[in-house]
Amino acid sequence: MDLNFKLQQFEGPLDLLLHLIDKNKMDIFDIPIVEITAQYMEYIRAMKEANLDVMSEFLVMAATLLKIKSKMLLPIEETEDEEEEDPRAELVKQLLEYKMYKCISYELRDRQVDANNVYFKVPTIPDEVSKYEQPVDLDELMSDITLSKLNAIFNSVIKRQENRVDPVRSKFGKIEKEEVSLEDKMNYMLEFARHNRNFSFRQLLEGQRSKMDTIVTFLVILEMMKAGQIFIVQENTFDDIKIESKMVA
Amino acid sequence: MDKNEMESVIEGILFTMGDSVEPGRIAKALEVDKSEVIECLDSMKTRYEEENRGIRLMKLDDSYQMCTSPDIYEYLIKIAKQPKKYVLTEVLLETLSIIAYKQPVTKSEIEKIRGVSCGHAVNKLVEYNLVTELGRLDAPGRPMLFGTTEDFLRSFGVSSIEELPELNPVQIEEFKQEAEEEAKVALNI
Amino acid sequence: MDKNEMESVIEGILFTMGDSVEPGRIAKALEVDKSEVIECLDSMKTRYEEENRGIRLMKLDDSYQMCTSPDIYEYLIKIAKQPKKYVLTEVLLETLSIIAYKQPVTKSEIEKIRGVSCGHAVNKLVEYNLVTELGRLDAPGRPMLFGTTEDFLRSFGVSSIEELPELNPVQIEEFKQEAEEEAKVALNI
Repeated sequence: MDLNFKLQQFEGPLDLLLHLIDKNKMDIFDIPIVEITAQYMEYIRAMKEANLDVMSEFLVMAATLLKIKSKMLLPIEETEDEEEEDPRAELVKQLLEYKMYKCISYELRDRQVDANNVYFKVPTIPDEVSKYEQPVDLDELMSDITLSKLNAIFNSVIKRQENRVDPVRSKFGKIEKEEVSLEDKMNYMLEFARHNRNFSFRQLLEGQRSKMDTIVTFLVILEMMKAGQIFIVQENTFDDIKIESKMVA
Repeated sequence: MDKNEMESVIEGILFTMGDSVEPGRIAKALEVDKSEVIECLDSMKTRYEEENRGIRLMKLDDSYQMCTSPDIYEYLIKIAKQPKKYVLTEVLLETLSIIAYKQPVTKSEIEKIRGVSCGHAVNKLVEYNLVTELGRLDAPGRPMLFGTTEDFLRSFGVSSIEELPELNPVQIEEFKQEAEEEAKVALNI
Repeated sequence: MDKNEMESVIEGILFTMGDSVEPGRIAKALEVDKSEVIECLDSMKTRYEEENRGIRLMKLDDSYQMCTSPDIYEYLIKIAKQPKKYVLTEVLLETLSIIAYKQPVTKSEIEKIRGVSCGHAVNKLVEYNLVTELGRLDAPGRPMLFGTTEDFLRSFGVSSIEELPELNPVQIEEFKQEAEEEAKVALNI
């Protein structure tokens, strides 16, 4: 196989695939997927230095081929559906359509060559003709526009604008400064741990106001554990977490 | 090259060139004698006149140029003066309605509402004298403010923009809710 | 206005305008029926061809334009400045074919057929004025729709997109074989 063939010569993954099918004199309606996938991958490997933009599209096709290949290797499950669709069907359809346009593009190119043998003339319209501007007749222009129509148009414009605004995201409201600061909570906890040797997570949560307080407290516990400032034990899932301070002076 | 073919080629050359062309240049391209070309040009010139053709040959010094018969001029003017029908397209109408209700308003505010650029539309409305520049906004970039004109009021037979139909707040609220409903449906997919 | 006079005026108008002209505009200037103008244009078109004239009429969609006969091309290139020609790469041709047959079409539809992105190709075709934006599709994201231009018809020598070669599978098989023959020749170089 001629690996010197540059990938860039192909106009895309479908083009490469068609080339391989033609070259191997394969039947487009009965593509030997295992073989073609192997050859396709070989091209891809040879093209490692190809630019990434181009590569990504070729890789999508590679993934598709591999998916088809794996589907075809798997034993066909007996289902109620009388006939399992050939996993290649979609690809064949795409290949045929692409091939059709590719062929048509050659025909168009020939037509362009023929059509190019014709010359035109630049316009030579006298200035006073080309520069003539007709005055605007406002009465005529506004003849079928009423105030209520204008109003309706404005309403529909506004409606469209509302539609454009993402109502979910716009509901998130303003981003406000967090009421619970991790730093404050950390300082509080360090102080607490200096004065208490044994306490529990639930104990800490007593008198906490919000969910955010709880979350931040838990984060601080994790942080202190990581720093070796406390030692924790939880005997069973959902049991209270027992905390032993290593910071008691 | 027979006379017929030569005339055909010369006709094409004069047509394409537009300007005046010296017979010597044509002779070189055709690889024939200059006198033959001149003879051909003169006979074409006479024939165009006799046949009362719309295109004519004009001799300028020793060059030839293709031009129209002088009778064409009045029709050209008629083509130019053909009453073009100016119409307010959807884009123009939308832009006009925003200016009418939001004035004084800048282009960028209009764009924000319509979601697409409006420069062309605003310019057209100014050209039609339905909209006018009102001065610049005292803001960064000093953007131009636009508003409706007296002509605009006149064409609706109202004396001030206060007379425009009011925007119905209930309706606007409904629009908002609809939009939210649609968004919810979209999220459920 | 008799037929002879009408032909003369139309010839002059088409010559002056240079570009394609709609029969309707001519009809208004001449104050005659549009069908009369079209009849006149078609008979002129036939006569120019029969008389083997250097100038010809070309029909583009519903407009008419004056041009030179392709038969005199070899002489014209010796004297007239060649119009700028652009070479369409294979990518551009493929993209153009899809647009020509599928118009109005979005970029994502083209990409689906070609299997690769087409933004660059479409932009180039728009730059060459072979393709134009037709407006937006009323679908999520409001994607732009593209179609071919009159310049497209002109550069490919067809009067309307209906005249493009049909997408007939048998014929396509022939194209394919021709293309293969060409490819073999190309590879042998």
